Amino acid sequence: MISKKVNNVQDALKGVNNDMTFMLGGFGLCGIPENAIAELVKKNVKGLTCISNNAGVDDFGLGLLLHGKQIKKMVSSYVGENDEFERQMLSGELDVELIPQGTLAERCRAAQAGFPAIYTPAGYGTEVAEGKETREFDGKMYVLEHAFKADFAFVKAWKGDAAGNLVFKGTARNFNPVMCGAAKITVAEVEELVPVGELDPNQIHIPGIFVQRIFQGQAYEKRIEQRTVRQK
Amino acid sequence: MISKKVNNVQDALKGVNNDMTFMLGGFGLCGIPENAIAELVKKNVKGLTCISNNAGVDDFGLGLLLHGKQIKKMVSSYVGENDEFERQMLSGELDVELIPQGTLAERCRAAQAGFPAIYTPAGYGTEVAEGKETREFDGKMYVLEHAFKADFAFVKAWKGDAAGNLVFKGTARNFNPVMCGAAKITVAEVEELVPVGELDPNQIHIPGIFVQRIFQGQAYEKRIEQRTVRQK
Amino acid sequence: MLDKIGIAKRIAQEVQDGYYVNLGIGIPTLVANYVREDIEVEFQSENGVLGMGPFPFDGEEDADIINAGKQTITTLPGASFFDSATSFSMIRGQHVDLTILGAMEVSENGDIANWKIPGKMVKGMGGAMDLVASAENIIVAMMHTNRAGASKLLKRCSLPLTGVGCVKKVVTNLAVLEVTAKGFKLLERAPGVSVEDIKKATEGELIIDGDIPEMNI
Amino acid sequence: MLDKIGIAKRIAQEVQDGYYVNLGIGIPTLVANYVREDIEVEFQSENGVLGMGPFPFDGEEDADIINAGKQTITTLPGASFFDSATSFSMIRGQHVDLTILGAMEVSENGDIANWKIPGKMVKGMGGAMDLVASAENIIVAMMHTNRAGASKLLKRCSLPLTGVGCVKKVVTNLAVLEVTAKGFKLLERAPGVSVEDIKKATEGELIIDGDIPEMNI
Repeated sequence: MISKKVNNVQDALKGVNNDMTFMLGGFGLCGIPENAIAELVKKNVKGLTCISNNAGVDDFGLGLLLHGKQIKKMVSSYVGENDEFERQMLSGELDVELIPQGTLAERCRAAQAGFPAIYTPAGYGTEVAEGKETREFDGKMYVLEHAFKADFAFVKAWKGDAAGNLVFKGTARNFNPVMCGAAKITVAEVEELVPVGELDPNQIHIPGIFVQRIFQGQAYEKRIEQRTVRQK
Repeated sequence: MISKKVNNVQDALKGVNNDMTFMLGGFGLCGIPENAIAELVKKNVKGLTCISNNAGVDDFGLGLLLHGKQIKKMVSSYVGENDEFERQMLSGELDVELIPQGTLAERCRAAQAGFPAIYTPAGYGTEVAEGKETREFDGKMYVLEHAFKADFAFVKAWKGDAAGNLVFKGTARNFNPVMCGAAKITVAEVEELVPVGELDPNQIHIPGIFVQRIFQGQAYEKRIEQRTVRQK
Repeated sequence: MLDKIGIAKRIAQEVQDGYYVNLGIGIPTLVANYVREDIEVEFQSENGVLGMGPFPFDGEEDADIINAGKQTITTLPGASFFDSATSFSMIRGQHVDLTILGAMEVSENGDIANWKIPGKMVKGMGGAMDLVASAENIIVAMMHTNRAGASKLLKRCSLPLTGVGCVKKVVTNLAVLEVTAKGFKLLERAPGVSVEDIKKATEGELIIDGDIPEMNI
Repeated sequence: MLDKIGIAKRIAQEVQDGYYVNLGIGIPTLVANYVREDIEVEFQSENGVLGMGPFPFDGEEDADIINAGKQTITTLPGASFFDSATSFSMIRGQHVDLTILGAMEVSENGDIANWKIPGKMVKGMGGAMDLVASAENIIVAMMHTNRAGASKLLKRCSLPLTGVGCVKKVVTNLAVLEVTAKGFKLLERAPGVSVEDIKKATEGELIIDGDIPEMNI
């Protein structure tokens, strides 16, 4: 068994530097790599390009990096819920590339799986397709979209083991699995690092081969963005 | 919950007809839809195009359909282990299209996921790429391969429920998941049809949306092709 | 004239037994409350869940189980969770039977604009562009006119598009309309709304063929 | 001169700590037996398993757990099963560090032919074309000459290709050779084999640079 275990978030983020491109898992604040983000804030690396479906809220998630003006460019599908983001974008400090959510997922998966590009119907005829190659297959139009290239992918799983195997919980799965193995180095933080052999080989969402470093995360806040309930 | 449950293999195969294109899961004899194959033999439908990684052995798996000369064309990556196959191929009775295993998997997945075609490096510079579009990305050459089109996909899972959710076991998973939802109608047979709600929503390999019909399979033989053991 | 709930109720009539349905934010979300109880329907949310149930009871919400609107939800028996690539395989692969979403503008040829207003803060398209580019059956839920009284059913959309030639049906506070090769075909009038009212509120080509019945809600 | 086990032993020396390895059928399969015990290696099989262990004990074989050679196998702690698309994501995405496979012919520019002999029954390429098109590190295990005594290290392959310009290293019964821009660079001689022997058995361009050491097996 090839061990991917590192002792802490500091070791997990070795090699992280200014001007790098990162992928960050999560949808809204659900399933985000809280420990990695906190450490990126501490390291105060700047000029980052972040590929992530959302940009967090003002005081949590990627909002923390925005607050420190660490992000140069965001590649996302939806960036509401964040005043500082809006301010930086409108002032021109922050570059923003908005792309369809399914395209974002598949450009990650293409990088993971060794595909250079994909043809998707999403965005055809819209400004998202401007300057991009389009093509007809069977009477329907598609846009050519390229695989992402990233230096680090930061993902968060529910359980994992030293072999790098990961299991996600509920909708905290989202973009995390498709980002594993889609960057040069994939760093996984887990709520529970279990002994090797405890995870059922049949029920592993991401095999360890897609993960380079794994560590036991600490003190997850798991903030809820829209608490909606009904009364008993 | 939308029920996909049918009572037996006869109901599951309603609409199957001569000259159709089928996808069949399995690798070697591992994870093959034994019940569906047996029923196809009984129905004696002819002129079939079968997309399946292998072609079974003389007296089991797709070999049973070959024996009855029901197959017009095989689309596979490896077809050894089968004398009747060899005879029909060399005599010209059987048309055979051999394609790389990863290409076969991804052409299924493309059909499942609504991609018209993919670019893969597999087969570039070989006769597999003859007559196909090739293209360079980042200095590497790729071949354009199109999504499969099939009438039925026959897959075999370990456990499933009436909602069509599937869980596979060990390496019997193989091509089965990528064929689900890749044909007009996906028929899943399972070793164990469990009550809805029993499968952990977090641990479902194929969500029911990709499956149109599911039934409790009978009398699985699960033949072993190469029994290799060591002594205690 | 319908209110938002009325629009949701009318759209709910379009939901058929055995449908997998993706609901957008706003009026579409309300549709789930009015689907007939004698049919089986499953709701998909593009962040990675199929088989959504109602909101959780107070105190039982789970930060790891949300919908695409980031709301805490529950799941029903038979539900499943999956990653974002698989979720859009369901959408792009046309396994989802019906997509209901809001719009700022719809054109007579079925174009839709619902993600961007030039000069205003752009929040992004989320999954909307994938949904409209792939779904075979798209119903738009919206008001017939904007706050200034201008028609939202146009000859050509003025706002940046989300998708082209994709909308099949529009349900507004005034009418149910089908998008055809020749324009918006008026199918039903909202209670108390005349054909003349709808004509006035529709900039795009409006096809009126025979008597137009009032909706039955 | 090496036998098949000798070739496997020599290739095993190329396997480094932390490598994910895919082994082809034949001599490559034997390599697993000779990997140093003080390093950690995981074996991937393209039918959908990572972390393969030895064959099962007699009576403990499971029809649902096989390798790409259709042999019954076991798994080690930390193993995982996955579908065929994911398996080739590992291969195409270059997550597998080393691929070892057999060949009928290799050319001096790294082309490989190992799947088809015209006029004979063609069994198919299986996963070989994906493996050779994607792997960054491919070692070929084969006899230096065929049964008729003809070289299998050629200027150009005569058989239909499996992949182009992909082989990095060849280990035969006579030698270890690196595929370079200028041809086969001789790295090591098998025990008791002379440079002259290797020259005679090699049709492709052979580069001999200084003294060629004997293998240390």
